Amino acid sequence: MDYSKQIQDIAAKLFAEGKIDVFVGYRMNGFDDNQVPVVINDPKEVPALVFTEKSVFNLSNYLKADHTRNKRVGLVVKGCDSRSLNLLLTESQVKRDNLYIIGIACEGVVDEKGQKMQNCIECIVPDAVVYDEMLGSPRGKKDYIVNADIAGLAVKGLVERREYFEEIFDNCIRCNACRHSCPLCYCAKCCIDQETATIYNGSNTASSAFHALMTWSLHLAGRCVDCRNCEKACPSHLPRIFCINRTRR
Amino acid sequence: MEALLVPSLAKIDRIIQETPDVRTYRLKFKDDSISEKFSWQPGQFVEFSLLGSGECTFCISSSATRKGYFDCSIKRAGVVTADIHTDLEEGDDVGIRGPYGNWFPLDDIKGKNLLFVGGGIGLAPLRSLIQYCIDNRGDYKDFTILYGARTSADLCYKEEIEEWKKNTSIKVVLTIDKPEETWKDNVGVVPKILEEVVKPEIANTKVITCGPPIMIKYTLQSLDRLGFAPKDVITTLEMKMQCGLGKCGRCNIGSTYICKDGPVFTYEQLKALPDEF
Amino acid sequence: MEEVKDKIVSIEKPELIAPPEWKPVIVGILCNWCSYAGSDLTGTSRTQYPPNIRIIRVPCSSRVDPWFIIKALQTTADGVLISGCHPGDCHYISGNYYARRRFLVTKELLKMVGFHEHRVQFSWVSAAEGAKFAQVVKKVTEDVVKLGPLHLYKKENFSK
Amino acid sequence: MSFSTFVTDKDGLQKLYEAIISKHETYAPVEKFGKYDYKKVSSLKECDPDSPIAMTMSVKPLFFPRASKIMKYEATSAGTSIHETGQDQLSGPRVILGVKHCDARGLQVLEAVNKWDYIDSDFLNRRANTVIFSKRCDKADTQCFCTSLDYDLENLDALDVAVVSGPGGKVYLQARTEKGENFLKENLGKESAAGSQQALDEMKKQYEAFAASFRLKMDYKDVNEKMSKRFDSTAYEEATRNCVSCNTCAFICPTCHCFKISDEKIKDTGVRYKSYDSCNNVYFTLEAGGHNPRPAKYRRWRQRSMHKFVYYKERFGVNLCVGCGHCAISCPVNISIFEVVNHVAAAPMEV
Repeated sequence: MDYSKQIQDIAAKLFAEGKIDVFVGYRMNGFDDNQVPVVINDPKEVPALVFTEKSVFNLSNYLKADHTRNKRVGLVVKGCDSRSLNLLLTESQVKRDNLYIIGIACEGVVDEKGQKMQNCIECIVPDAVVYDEMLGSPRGKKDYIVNADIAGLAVKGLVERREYFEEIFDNCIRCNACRHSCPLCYCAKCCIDQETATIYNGSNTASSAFHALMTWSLHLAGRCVDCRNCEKACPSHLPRIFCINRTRR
Repeated sequence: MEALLVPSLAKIDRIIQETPDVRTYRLKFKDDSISEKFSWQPGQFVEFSLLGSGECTFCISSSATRKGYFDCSIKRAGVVTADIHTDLEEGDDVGIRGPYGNWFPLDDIKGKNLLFVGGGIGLAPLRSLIQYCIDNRGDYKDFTILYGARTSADLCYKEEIEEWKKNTSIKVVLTIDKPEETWKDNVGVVPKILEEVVKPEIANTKVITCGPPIMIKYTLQSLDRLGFAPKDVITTLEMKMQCGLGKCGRCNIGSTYICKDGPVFTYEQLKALPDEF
Repeated sequence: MEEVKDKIVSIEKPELIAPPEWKPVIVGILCNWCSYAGSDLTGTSRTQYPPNIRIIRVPCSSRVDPWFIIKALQTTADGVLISGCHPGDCHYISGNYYARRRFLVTKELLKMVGFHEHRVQFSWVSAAEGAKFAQVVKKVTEDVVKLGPLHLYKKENFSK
Repeated sequence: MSFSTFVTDKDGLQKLYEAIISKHETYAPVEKFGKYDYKKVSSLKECDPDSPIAMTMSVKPLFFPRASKIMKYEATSAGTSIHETGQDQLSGPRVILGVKHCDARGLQVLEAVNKWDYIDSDFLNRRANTVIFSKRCDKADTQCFCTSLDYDLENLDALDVAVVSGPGGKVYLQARTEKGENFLKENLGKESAAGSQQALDEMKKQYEAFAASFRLKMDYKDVNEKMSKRFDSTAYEEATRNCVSCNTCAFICPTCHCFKISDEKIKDTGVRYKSYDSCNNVYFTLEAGGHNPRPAKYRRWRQRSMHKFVYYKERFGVNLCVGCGHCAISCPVNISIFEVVNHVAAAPMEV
């Protein structure tokens, strides 16, 4: 799965035709074979663009940033990214006319160790669902699989589950990276950042972590697209997808 | 460290409604021993906490020369100040930490002409110094107060201004932004009045100014035009602060901690700081 | 063995034992138009129900943000009861359908992170069902008594 | 004053660790979800003092907790009362095992801000009451750049005992402070021998091999000056365009010390907490009136990098950044402060 050349060509063409102001893609991070997202507004940087199975981060997250707001944006989306993009479109957060979307028929991405990501194994719709141009050959819808870990946890006893989650909330350092890297958390001011939220009020305790993660999960219930940006961003490596996935329907 | 952040309890002695959205709270410490130890210089601030809502930074708007109490003038702006306005009544308890920060350079201004330029709630920190100077009137020469607000209703400390007007040794100039029927004084923004009506003497004069950022900006420009040296212009800054101890890093501008090295700066010092306020 | 049986044990944290004088605290969040009126009827008709419930009135069951439930559980409550109009009877036409959907998700999530499912309960009580309200409260209280005190993710230092 | 060096082997070190754990309150890196965090341990099996640097959280929370209580209060109609939470209850020295050198340096750097003017006695007491056993890395991680900065990593005295692995399974224990010296003498078994000149040489060799393994090397000398000259540079905007403002960097940084004060209240009682905050947060400097001095992402980044490399040095004479690379490792989009600073320092001057 290497579409670097095609993406470079498309981006160069878009810039040349003046169709976009900003292009959001991936580039190599410069020291190993992992990639980082890049926001470019200069056609000169186009040759740095790449796309392989290491292109992990969900780029639709950048549509909520200042660099792309009210600008014409070209971006690359995989299956899961396109789902979150679709949600942003339905929730009127971005204008379709402003976007030029390069969809990827995704074959699954790999983590830093080279293993296929769990969410890619379980992905139902690996092809981009919204796009202007499609790269790769679409493979259609797959059957729904319940995440094995979640299924395993659900049959566990009450006390075991409680112990498991207590550990998660204890290890949470409350940096809110999950929220900020979630493409669907686009609120200008999050409800847990409101000064009037007296129950929460931002102190860094475990019960606050519980409160924040619960609220976050509930707000994403039924919306989460399983891109796992949150898990990638978490500095404590917490498997927070458990909270959300359970509430998917 | 945590012990330094614990406030002492003070009782609200009196609440004075200055304008529709500004109230002055007259506070007394509940513990007399704290009250005796608590002394401050004009320009310093305290951390005022409404237990349960949070802490806010307010300057002390009365002078230590008037003993037994201190005033904080609070404008309804954010969440905590809104809570303070709605929840607190006379006789209630609040937490006070302080005083923190530096103060107006009292030695430097001794024997000089003083020109106070205030706008809106910006008169509060100046009032502390004005009271101090009135109580030590002999140390200073000419004494001018230029005070402006958006409307006549937004003028703070109306009673006290009347007293100042009666005092023949003080020249008081009031102004509001737009004409009103009952208003007999000047009309116009502060910098304009400063140049056209007050026409201050440049030599041997210190200017002390405080007000909303936009007023400060134009006042500093017109003071420049009038020919004041930047070191003769003194102002006090506001930044979001939380600890007041030089630890929490919130009020950093460059390597300066506003809560320790400020809030009082001369225009000369301000110019040296990065443009981040 | 007899002694152990008498102890009040929290089901989520069996290692913690409550004092014998423990009484459950249940927060009841009731819709203004049906359940609150229903509880009123229970009172006026002098039907007795457990006094452990603390009632909060809201305009509609869809007003109940999951935050209310979380806040109640994190502070003093051992159980939460939410009650609204019967499906289709909502004063605001469709409010209680939203409430039902939101509530299902909340309950599922709370169950997942280790709360017993009986901690949070939902019921439909109309304004005419005073007896039913008493029954519901009785059932919830009995359930919560069985579960014991709640110790999960409590805000620190808040005594009951 | 020079301190002694002891030689032992892996078993000897294990025994020493076990002895310490059984005698003292000990903290060590404990693995959870693939990440190591310093936790209280009761046996050596639970923890791994050799944890990899990239996967280990900072030791800072043991000195400056993520959330600490300032006070409790009660406000009823009968009156208001405030209860201080008081100082930590200390029982003998506590020991931290496997601290990384950069991390220990972070604590030393933080002393400056906690010591000026108002003294943060809690932080200093915790520091004085702790014996830090370090573990010198054998190999640098891809994001580390500690050797490039302004401190002598080899002879760092921010820690009490340096543990350095030598050739052939040997382990060197070198005291770096008086506290460490006494502690070692008390706790070492008989089989460990005092180190000779050879030991020092081998430690030096290990350090040289370690220093050679760095990918990132910064030309540190005039970085401060270059950065202060380029305050208005557009380079900040260019280098941080893909930042998602997630605050992770500040929360895991061993030297970030900004905090916020927040109240939690239920009815008549409440607790006031002091907890971490991050300058990358939009609300960090937002004032009640709606004025925000740093609304844009690049301005917050400028504050962060200038604070690390310029302001703190101006004020306290030491560089705040210790080059541990944690921010880059944990960053979801791998922005390294190293790259940002280098990018700015290399940017053309604004006219």
